[in-house]
Amino acid sequence: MKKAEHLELYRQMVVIRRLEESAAHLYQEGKIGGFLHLYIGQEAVSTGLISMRQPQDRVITAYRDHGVAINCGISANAVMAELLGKETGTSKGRGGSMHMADTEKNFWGGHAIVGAHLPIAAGLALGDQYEENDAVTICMFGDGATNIGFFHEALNLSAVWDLPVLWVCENNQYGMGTEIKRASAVEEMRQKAEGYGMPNLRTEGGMDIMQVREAAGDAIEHIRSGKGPFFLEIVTYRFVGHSMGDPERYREKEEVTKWREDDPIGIYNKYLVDEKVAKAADLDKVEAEAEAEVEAAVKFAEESPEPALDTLFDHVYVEEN
Amino acid sequence: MKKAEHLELYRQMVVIRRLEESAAHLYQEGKIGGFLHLYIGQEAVSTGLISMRQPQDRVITAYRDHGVAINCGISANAVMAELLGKETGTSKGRGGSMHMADTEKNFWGGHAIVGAHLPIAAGLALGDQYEENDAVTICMFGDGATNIGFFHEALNLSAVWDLPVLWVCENNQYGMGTEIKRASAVEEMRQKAEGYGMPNLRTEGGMDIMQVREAAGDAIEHIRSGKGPFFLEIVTYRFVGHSMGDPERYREKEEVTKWREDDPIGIYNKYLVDEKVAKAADLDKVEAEAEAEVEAAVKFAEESPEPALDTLFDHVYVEEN
Amino acid sequence: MAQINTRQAISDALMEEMDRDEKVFILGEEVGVWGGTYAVTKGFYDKYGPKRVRDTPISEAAIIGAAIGAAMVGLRPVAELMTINFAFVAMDHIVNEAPKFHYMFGGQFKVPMVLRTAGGGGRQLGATHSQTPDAIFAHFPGLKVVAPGTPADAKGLLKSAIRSEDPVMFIENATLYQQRGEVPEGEHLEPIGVSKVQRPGDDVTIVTYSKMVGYSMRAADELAKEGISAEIVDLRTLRPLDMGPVIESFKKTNRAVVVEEGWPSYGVGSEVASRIYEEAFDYVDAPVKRVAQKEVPLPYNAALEQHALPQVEDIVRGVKEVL
Amino acid sequence: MAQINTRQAISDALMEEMDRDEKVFILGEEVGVWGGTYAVTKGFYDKYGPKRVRDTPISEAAIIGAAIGAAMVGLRPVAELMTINFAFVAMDHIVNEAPKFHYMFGGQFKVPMVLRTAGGGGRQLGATHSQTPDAIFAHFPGLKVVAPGTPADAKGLLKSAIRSEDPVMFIENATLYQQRGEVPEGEHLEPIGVSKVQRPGDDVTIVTYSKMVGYSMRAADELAKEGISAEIVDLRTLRPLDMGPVIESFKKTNRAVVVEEGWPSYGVGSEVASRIYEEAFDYVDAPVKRVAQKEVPLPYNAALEQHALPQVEDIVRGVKEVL
Ligand SMILES: Cc1ncc(C[n+]2csc(CCOP(=O)(O)OP(=O)(O)O)c2C)c(N)n1
Ligand SMILES: Cc1ncc(C[n+]2csc(CCOP(=O)(O)OP(=O)(O)O)c2C)c(N)n1
Ligand SMILES: [Mg+2]
Ligand SMILES: [Mg+2]
Repeated sequence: MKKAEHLELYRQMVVIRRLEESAAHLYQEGKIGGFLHLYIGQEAVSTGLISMRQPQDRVITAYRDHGVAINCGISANAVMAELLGKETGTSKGRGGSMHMADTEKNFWGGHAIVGAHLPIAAGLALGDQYEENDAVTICMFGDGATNIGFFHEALNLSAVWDLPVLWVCENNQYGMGTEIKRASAVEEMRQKAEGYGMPNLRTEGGMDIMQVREAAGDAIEHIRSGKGPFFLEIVTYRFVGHSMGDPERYREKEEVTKWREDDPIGIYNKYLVDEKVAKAADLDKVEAEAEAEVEAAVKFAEESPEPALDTLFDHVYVEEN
Repeated sequence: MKKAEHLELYRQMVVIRRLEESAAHLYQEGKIGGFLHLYIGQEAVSTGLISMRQPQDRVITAYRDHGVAINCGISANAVMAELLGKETGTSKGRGGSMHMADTEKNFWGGHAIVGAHLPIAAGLALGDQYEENDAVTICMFGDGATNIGFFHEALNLSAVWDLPVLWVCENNQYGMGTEIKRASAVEEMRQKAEGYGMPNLRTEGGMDIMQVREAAGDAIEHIRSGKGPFFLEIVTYRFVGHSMGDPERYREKEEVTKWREDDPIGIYNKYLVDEKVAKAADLDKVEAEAEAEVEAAVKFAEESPEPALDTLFDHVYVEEN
Repeated sequence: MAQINTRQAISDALMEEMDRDEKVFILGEEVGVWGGTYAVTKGFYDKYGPKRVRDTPISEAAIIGAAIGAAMVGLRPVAELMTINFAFVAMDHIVNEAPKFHYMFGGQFKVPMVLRTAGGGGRQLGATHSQTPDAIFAHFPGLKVVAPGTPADAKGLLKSAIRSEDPVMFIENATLYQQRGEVPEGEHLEPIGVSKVQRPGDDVTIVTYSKMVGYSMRAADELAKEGISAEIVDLRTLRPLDMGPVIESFKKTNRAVVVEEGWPSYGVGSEVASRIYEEAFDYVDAPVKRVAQKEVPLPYNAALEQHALPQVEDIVRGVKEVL
Repeated sequence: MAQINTRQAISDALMEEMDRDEKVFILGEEVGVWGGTYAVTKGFYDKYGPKRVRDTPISEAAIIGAAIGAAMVGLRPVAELMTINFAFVAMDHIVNEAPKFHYMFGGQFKVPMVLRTAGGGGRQLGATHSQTPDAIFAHFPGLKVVAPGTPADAKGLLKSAIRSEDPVMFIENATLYQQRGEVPEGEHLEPIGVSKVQRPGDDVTIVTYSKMVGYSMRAADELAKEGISAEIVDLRTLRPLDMGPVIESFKKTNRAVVVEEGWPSYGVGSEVASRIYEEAFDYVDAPVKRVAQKEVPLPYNAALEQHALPQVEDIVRGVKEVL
């Protein structure tokens, strides 16, 4: 990978981090409402993963979607505007934090019902298979989501129909306050893929973008070469609560502190410097630019218009009859 | 096992066979309505399985439930009366073929929504665990049912909570007209249990009651000894259509003919004679008795009263307010 | 015009649309090799092959979910749920995904899918398999809910549903497949969201849909013998609900009976009655009568079941009550 | 009487019942270690332990299914679905299993379970997470559907629900947890299936339930300033629906407004309005007015969302329309 590409990925990770830190503030100020699920700590996962896709590859994820949106190429402006419920947001302020999307960037949302987007992802992949495109659908979901029936039906269907879909379980070790072993019969999510005879891989390297890229690259290649669906488990950790206002009674502070030592941005920074891909100064500059980008996004969002009240009935149907 | 016990099991199998043959006729005559799913060919499965239970062990199954009802100790009279929709039926004529039950025999139905009874079975087992009883819940379902989300959620929950439940997949190789490989990612249903790290066993001996008994005995023992849930797959075959009126376009006549050679009643008969447990004459006698029992049941059912129309509103609620 | 039955009408509609547009495909349990549980798609698998006629596992949520996804990227899925009772198993995708997407993502997603399913009682299938819960699906904005009562409407509305850019739930009635009626040959489209007078009359307005259209026709025949002239308005679409023809009729007759096969509470009759009062209050001469299923889970026993279901005589009696 | 909020009232009811009967236990997502998403079960896990306060996987169908099974064999499960929007994921068990069993097996099964869940909009959660689809659950005979509007009723009705031999869906409203009100101390039971006049008045009957009780109270205050006296009848239970107090009130006022938070089509207002006409036709002086949510999937944007939700002014305006 070229330096510029590395710097771009680094930029994305920092933008996500700064954007979500700002979002947390704006939430406290009451400018963002609803649920706000931050991706802080998990940035290497979607940044690495999505960096391996081709433009024709589709991405779909759950409600923890700001990072994914940025990685798919949506502007910080549009993400921030959506958080503020503005007309200039990704979903014109109708969707909010959990429902970002941009079909032009091949990003199919942001879905808030746990696991419900997995069958939908199978459908996206079916669309490509039907049209004989070589696209891969990348479907991300949490460890908790593997316990719902949708997961089972979607994985089975993808295997029976040989759909070109990459199932990516972001195992951040908790579904809300429930640690895996209290909710799941098995502690490695990839074992569930065995129940479908599906090729699978678990990587513990979810805090390290380079490891994520490697795993994702292999998986996508497997699928694009026509070998059917693949299950990729990426172990990671969220540094903050499940959503704003989480009392975090379910885990020890020490555990969080320990994981924070493996900050994915720090790891990538060190890698880039150690491997002499970039100088510290380069990275500082990217960071400063990212910061500015986010600040500008906040300004953009704040200054953007609210949806007009008389547009309430827009988009209920495509055709009124 | 003593001779009398063998003869009793043989009797059950023959009663089931004759009863369902009668039911098929009565259906053609329009005396039975709705869906009628026959168990013909699969008798060794539930007869062997249920013969291994203790009285405290609960049984629950899907809509293909006449055999199970008989094996649980419900009279042919009550089964036949339910098929005819009579007040004297297992469910007072309200349930029909798919909804037989008798709580006194610890038989919890007869359930018509594919897979929906699996979470309910988990709940039955939870009841026993909660009360610290040593009962095992035996939950039967088809190969097709393993593809629905309920299956996944129930199996996972049973493993997480260590519930005393025996999951029994009656693999008759088709869900309606869909053969396993067109519907399921894996051809051995027991492999799905691997996804939950659940101890499991597949027996190809589903036409042979002695093999079923052995597998079931081990499985029940495993659970009763406190080791949590177990998954048992029993390979079998239905000799007739999925339900009455099945055009059977999905399988070759030769396949059916081949399987019919392994008639579970014939196999058991031969075993009993070969092993000198019983003489041919003993078995003929049992057969004649079974036939008489079924004939009497038809008479009983036909002569039983219809539910009175003014009872329509009975049992909507236990308490009217 | 040819006399064909509803099964044939639906089958023809599907085939014509599949011939017209390659992006139309079918998925569901037993739609392929078996030929459809109700034989609606008999011959389709041989004609179109496994790509366009897709048998699925018993995974209702995945059937509807996959249809949604495929629709989002430009295909035209027609998903079949064997019966409407299994729609509960896929409920989230039917009411909380498909109908929300266009709105919630600011207009950028479209979900042009059709969910075909068969409802209704009267076949001794017992409580879990005999429901007519159409009204609960019609509760959700974003979904279109169509339920034809004649072979011609079945054909014309299904073709429109397949061409619709919005998700459409298309509710057939399992006891109507054999019902015959005249169906225009060739291209025949009926608009979604338009109610229709199926029989003109002067004395009373019977508002109904689906199977109860035929029952109401028979009731109207009986009433005619006694000199009572009933006008029958067939809603055909429960959402969006077209009250125009209902109100027009009511302003003439001043009396209405709403007939539905399902339970009355929170049902179709409640909605139609409320709207009649709201929109034609000054024309009301008698309370609108609701004829519907008795409020019990449907029993297996044939006589009990028929006792619970609305009958032609109940409609006749209902009409007399409001006159 | 103590002034406590709804959260406390529900929490107290649960605790009292768990203390009273060992067979009562709780299961659901985050009910234990977390203490309940809305903190209703805070402290329960420490007090009762993991046997009686059971955190579950994200498996809504299994939660309700397991509750049904446990209830069938004699336990008293109180299953929690985090929000009513997730009830669609468990829909089959809620409407097609629990309410059918007693009837379908000829009276031998009983399903004494409670399904607690929180509904309602107004918190900017977007279309999939903001619904008030109460009416669709009330469509099904065999289920009891309770939705209290005051802390006292929340407590008294939940205790009755837990003691009920039938399956009860108990719908809370997430924005009401903070609402305070007087709650009788000690054992306090309210009967299921009994509507209640929450405020007496003479000129108009406002029929409502859940969160809209409070909104209606505020509307009544406004109206009082203009000399209009509104009587508020709180349904409290949507099935079985007790029309008694509604009709009694209506016979006095001759005018009614039905207020619900959900969508009007096939909703609570439709049912209540139809029944008013059926049961008190001669007393109707004006069409019954329905005040409800606008027919859109609820948007995230705060102003748009509030625009879509029924407001106190809508109730005031509705009342003036019928006067
Ligand atoms: C069907 C459903 N049930 C429950 C919820 C509430 N809920 C939202 S996120 C969540 C936890 C999901 O955990 P996981 O899949 O591990 O994803 P993570 O939040 O850790 O990224 C729950 C229970 C929901 N949105 N949908
Ligand atoms: C949720 C649901 N979907 C579909 C059906 C229709 N249906 C009834 S039986 C059946 C096949 C089930 O196959 P399997 O589980 O293998 O059991 P078998 O009939 O072979 O005993 C289907 C699809 C149903 N009853 N419930
Ligand atoms: Mg997680
Ligand atoms: Mg099978």
